[in-house]
Amino acid sequence: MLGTGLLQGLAVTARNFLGSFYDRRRFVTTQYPEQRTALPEAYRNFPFLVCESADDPMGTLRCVACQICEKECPPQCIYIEKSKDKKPDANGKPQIYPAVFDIDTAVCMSCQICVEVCPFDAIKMDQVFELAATDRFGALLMDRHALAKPNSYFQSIHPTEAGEVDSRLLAARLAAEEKARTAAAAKAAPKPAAPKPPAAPSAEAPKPSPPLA
Amino acid sequence: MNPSGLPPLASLPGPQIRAVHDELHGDLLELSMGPHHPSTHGVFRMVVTLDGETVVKLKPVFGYLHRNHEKIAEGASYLGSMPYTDRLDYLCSMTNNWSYALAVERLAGQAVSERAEYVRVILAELTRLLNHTCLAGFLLQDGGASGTPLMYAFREREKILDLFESLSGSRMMCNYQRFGGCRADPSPAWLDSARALVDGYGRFLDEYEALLTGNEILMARTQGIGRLSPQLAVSAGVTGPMLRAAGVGYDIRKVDGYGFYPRFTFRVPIGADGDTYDRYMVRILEMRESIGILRQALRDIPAGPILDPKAKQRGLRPKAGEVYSRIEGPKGEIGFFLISDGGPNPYRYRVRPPSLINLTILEDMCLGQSIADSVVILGSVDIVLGEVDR
Amino acid sequence: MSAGPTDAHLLERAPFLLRDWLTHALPEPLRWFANTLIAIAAILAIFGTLFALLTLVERKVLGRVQNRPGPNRTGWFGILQPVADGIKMLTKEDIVPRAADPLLHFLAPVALLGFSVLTFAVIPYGRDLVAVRLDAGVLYFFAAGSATELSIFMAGWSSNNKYALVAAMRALAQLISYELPLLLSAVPVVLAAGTLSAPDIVESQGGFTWGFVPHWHVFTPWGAAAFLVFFISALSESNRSPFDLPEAESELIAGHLTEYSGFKYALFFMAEYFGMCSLCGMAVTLFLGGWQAPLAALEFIPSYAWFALKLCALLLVFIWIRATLPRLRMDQLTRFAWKFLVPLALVNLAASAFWSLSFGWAGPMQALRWAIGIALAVGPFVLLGRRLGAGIGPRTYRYA
Amino acid sequence: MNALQLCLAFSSLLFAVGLAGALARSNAIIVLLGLELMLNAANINFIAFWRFSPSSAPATGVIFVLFSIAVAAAEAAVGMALVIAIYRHQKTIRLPDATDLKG
Amino acid sequence: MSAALAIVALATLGSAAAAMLGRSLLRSIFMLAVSWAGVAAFYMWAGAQFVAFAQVLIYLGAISMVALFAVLLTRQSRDEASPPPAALRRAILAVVAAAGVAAVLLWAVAHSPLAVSGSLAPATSVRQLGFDLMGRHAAALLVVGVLLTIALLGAVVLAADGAQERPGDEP
Repeated sequence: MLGTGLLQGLAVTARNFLGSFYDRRRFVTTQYPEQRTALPEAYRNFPFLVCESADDPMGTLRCVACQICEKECPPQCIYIEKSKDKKPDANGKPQIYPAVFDIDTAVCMSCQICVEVCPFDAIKMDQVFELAATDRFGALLMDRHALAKPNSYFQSIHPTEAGEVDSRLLAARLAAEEKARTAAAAKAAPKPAAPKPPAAPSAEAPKPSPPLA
Repeated sequence: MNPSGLPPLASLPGPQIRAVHDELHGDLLELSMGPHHPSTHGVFRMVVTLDGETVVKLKPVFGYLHRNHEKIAEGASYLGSMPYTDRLDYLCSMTNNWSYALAVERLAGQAVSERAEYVRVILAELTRLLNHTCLAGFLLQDGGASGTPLMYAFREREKILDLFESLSGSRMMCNYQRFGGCRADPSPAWLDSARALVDGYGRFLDEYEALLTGNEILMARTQGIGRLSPQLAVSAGVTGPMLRAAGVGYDIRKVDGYGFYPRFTFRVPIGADGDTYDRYMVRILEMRESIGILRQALRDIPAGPILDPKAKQRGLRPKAGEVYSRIEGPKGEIGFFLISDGGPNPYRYRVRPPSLINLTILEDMCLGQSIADSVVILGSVDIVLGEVDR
Repeated sequence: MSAGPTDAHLLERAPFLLRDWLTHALPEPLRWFANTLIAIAAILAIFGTLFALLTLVERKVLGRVQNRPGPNRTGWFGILQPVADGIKMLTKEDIVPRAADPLLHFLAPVALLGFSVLTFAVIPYGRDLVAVRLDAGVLYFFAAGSATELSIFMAGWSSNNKYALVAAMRALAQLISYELPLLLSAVPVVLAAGTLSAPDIVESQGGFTWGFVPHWHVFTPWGAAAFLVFFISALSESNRSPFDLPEAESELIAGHLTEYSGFKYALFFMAEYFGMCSLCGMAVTLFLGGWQAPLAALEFIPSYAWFALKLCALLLVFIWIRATLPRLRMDQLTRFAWKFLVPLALVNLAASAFWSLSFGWAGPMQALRWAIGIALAVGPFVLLGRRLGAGIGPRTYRYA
Repeated sequence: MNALQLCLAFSSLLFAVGLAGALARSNAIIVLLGLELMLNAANINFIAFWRFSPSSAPATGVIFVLFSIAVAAAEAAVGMALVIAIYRHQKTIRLPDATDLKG
Repeated sequence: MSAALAIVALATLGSAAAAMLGRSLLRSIFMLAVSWAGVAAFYMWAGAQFVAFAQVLIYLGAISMVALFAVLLTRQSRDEASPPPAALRRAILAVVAAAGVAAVLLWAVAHSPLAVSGSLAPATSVRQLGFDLMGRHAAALLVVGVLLTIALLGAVVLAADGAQERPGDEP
């Protein structure tokens, strides 16, 4: 009979109307500024630079300004200038560092390719998405000071990935120490052992990260 | 595809009505719908010539969203184009990724791990659910329902997008497939939540159909409207649900058997009339088949590596050669044509966008229908302007 | 407005007492004038508030149906949302297209609002609670309502916009088509009540069968059918989904409202809601017993409360339908009116005539009367529906 | 002048306006509407006489006007349909140009 | 009493004259709608409520709509821009003729011995009207019904003529 389909539809909407008062599966709204959904660990937004220590972020950047990410970035939103001098990194080994490291977040498309290609685990994806600004030139262009965030922060937002990275870096450092120790032992037995490594893991052994060639 | 039994192209009926402009009285009304119009699905423009409310001429105008995708890709590395494919059909980044990855894999001779093939099927079918659900919502929105079907569609779509987000880190711009596999391995917990979603999806579809399929107004608005003959569909290169709704049982999942699709049992629904209602119903039925595929894939997915660690992503320089890959995307045949000259970036990069090619016959479907129908017909074509304009 | 009932209890007489308390100091000729003014002001205030609340409730209900909360940021549960909307509307720039006909462009919303307010005059909101007691009240209602078409056309044409023009054409065709079934479905009630005066029609629906079935017209076979026709036509007359073709936003942007902004748009909005309210009020009056209580035991609740309750229920159904149904097409809309509603209303006229003629049947003849009455109401519906729905229906699909 | 004469004067003037429009304009629609005005003027007379004349039968004037309105409606419907039909065939609704009876 | 009549008459005549003079057809129709509403107001003034409502319902609700439709379907919303000399001559003649008719009528009205009864005719109730229509005037009512039906059918046939060759013209 004409109208049965319409009545069926009305029944569905009535059910949804009532369901929205007690059924969380139907009533799915999150009241955003007050309530927030938990971001999944994999969530990515814009890149940040990992440094070892929050006290001296510029001194402990993992980045060595190798410019691979700059070349690979599809929308080319990264701009890097290498330093003229070398500065001791966290391990005390002199390294080139990025004198300028800018990411234009107005251009960045959050594709994560910079993270995948970085051999030093120096750039990672952040989860901060409330970046609205009133100035679209200055405020969205992030320099290295704005980009640097400590490893502990990385641990807090991507625990699984950070754990992998840390254990990998630790293994690399131990292997390097072992190598240095054997080399030192072989070279000069009477000399005292190599100086104690610093607490933070070293980034001295450039090693391709496993997932990507 | 062998269009056996179909008459040759020359015998096709042309568009039935042509505009005859009456100079003296201006009988016809030319209406420029778009590029800013509530129901042109983005910055699309239809220059419609109306006689009363009947469409006598319709000129689609597009290109407002052209972003030079193909040329950019020819200057970028093979990996660097992957995130751009997300932005073609931004509802279906997973299938776009897959088709592009397939092209590069064929060009580079890269094998894909078994687990990755399963994951690709799962994600492609989830994308199909997502796309078709949204389409039904949009279609009804164009038909004048005040948002309710669209909101239900979006409620379910959010659940799929949550899955995508927890796997790939982004809801719509997944950038997930890699040459030789996938970027991240789905955890057992992820697979469990996917199973839960698939189990609940049938119930949602039942409710959705109760709301819409039997609705007399929907039937009156869509049945017999915007008919597409199988001959015209085949000769215009229409693919996907639109082609199947026109009565041609052509599904690349069956025809090519790419990926692991031959391992799954599923059916391909086809319509008889080729009208808007068939295009809607074929998509609903396809969703039910997708649920079946997902059940099988989620049951059988093997353990193993998701990505061959030796598979080269960065600095890929495939041997000189050309390749065309295609998969059955939710909107139709999404294909990538690549020519390599041995360099780090493709010499030629070309997308076969199903949205654009399905859109080319819009005028043929709309002629003689009313202006309100043409909006619904456009909705049933299922376009995304990101893919039409590239 | 008459003096009001004297035998009813306090709550029932409250509106009259309030009015008399306000005007008792005035001399006699002025008092009549003041009473009229108060009636107008009361109607405008009550329906103005109802309009504001209705916009909020509509958005809330639509939201809940669509599984979202609806407006909830302005005030407690979004209660201030209408105020915010109003402020926004009033502060917006009033844009008149250069090519528009400025006089008609301005007159259209004013005339529309004027006509829709006029229709409130004859609806009895409670026992003796009616602004103007007209002998031909129902006719007045339809006359005032029919003039709204002119305003909508004025809006569409004077905007000098193609979308608006198409919308104006649609509005004309639609309103003409549905005026007829609207009138025809009211005729059986007039026939049964033997009067064109709205308060008398309500009076005629008083009383109960077996003490609990009220004598509302909707509880007779012809009454139910006429109510259905009236309700559908009212949906269409008030441009509500699924008949909101003049402002079909998916093809015509906003139809005749495309070139309206700010205060004029607000006036249109208000007029449409007023029209909806008055049509629902008339439906309540004609079919749902007006201000009569559904049970004798519930008559202690004042009559105007019953009227308000029924009115709100009908308005909610309007919103519910809007939340559910897609829109018809123009030709389907007119075909639905001429091939379905008009014949249904005509047959129903005969059914109601039969019902009046067979008034005296008793005993088993009463059962026969009901059987014939129901057959006369349902039969045409099924037959016409089948003809109307010919060619459409669910399909089965094959698989490749 | 008494009230009845006032009403009759009003009606005469309205009739004259309608007549002038019907004679002067060449647009068929306006001509038709001029005719409607003349009918209205006649109706005013009926009402006036019913209202003011000493020996009117009850309601006769009113009923006559009701019939007259009905006839006017029928006239308008047929007239407009004719206008549309003429327009279809001759692409004009200017009466001086639409002289052909053959479509 | 007379003042109200004068206002109503002036508004009606003014809008009617404006409608007959106007160049824009649609504006003319809107002005005519005002004029018809004025006539309805006159009926109200004269105590014929029912007729007034019928006037609004039929003239404003139906006839003006039909006229608007005719205008839109014939695409004549702007009338001839400058009248040709022949039309101008005709217009002058028409006005002269109409003025003559008005003069004769007014003279007749002014000089006829029109008796006015002291008491106005009692306002007829709708009920009385109904009984009259169904009783004394039943035959006339039937005839009008038949007339309306035939007119409706005729209008449909006339307007639908040639619908096959021009689809979409018929609303």
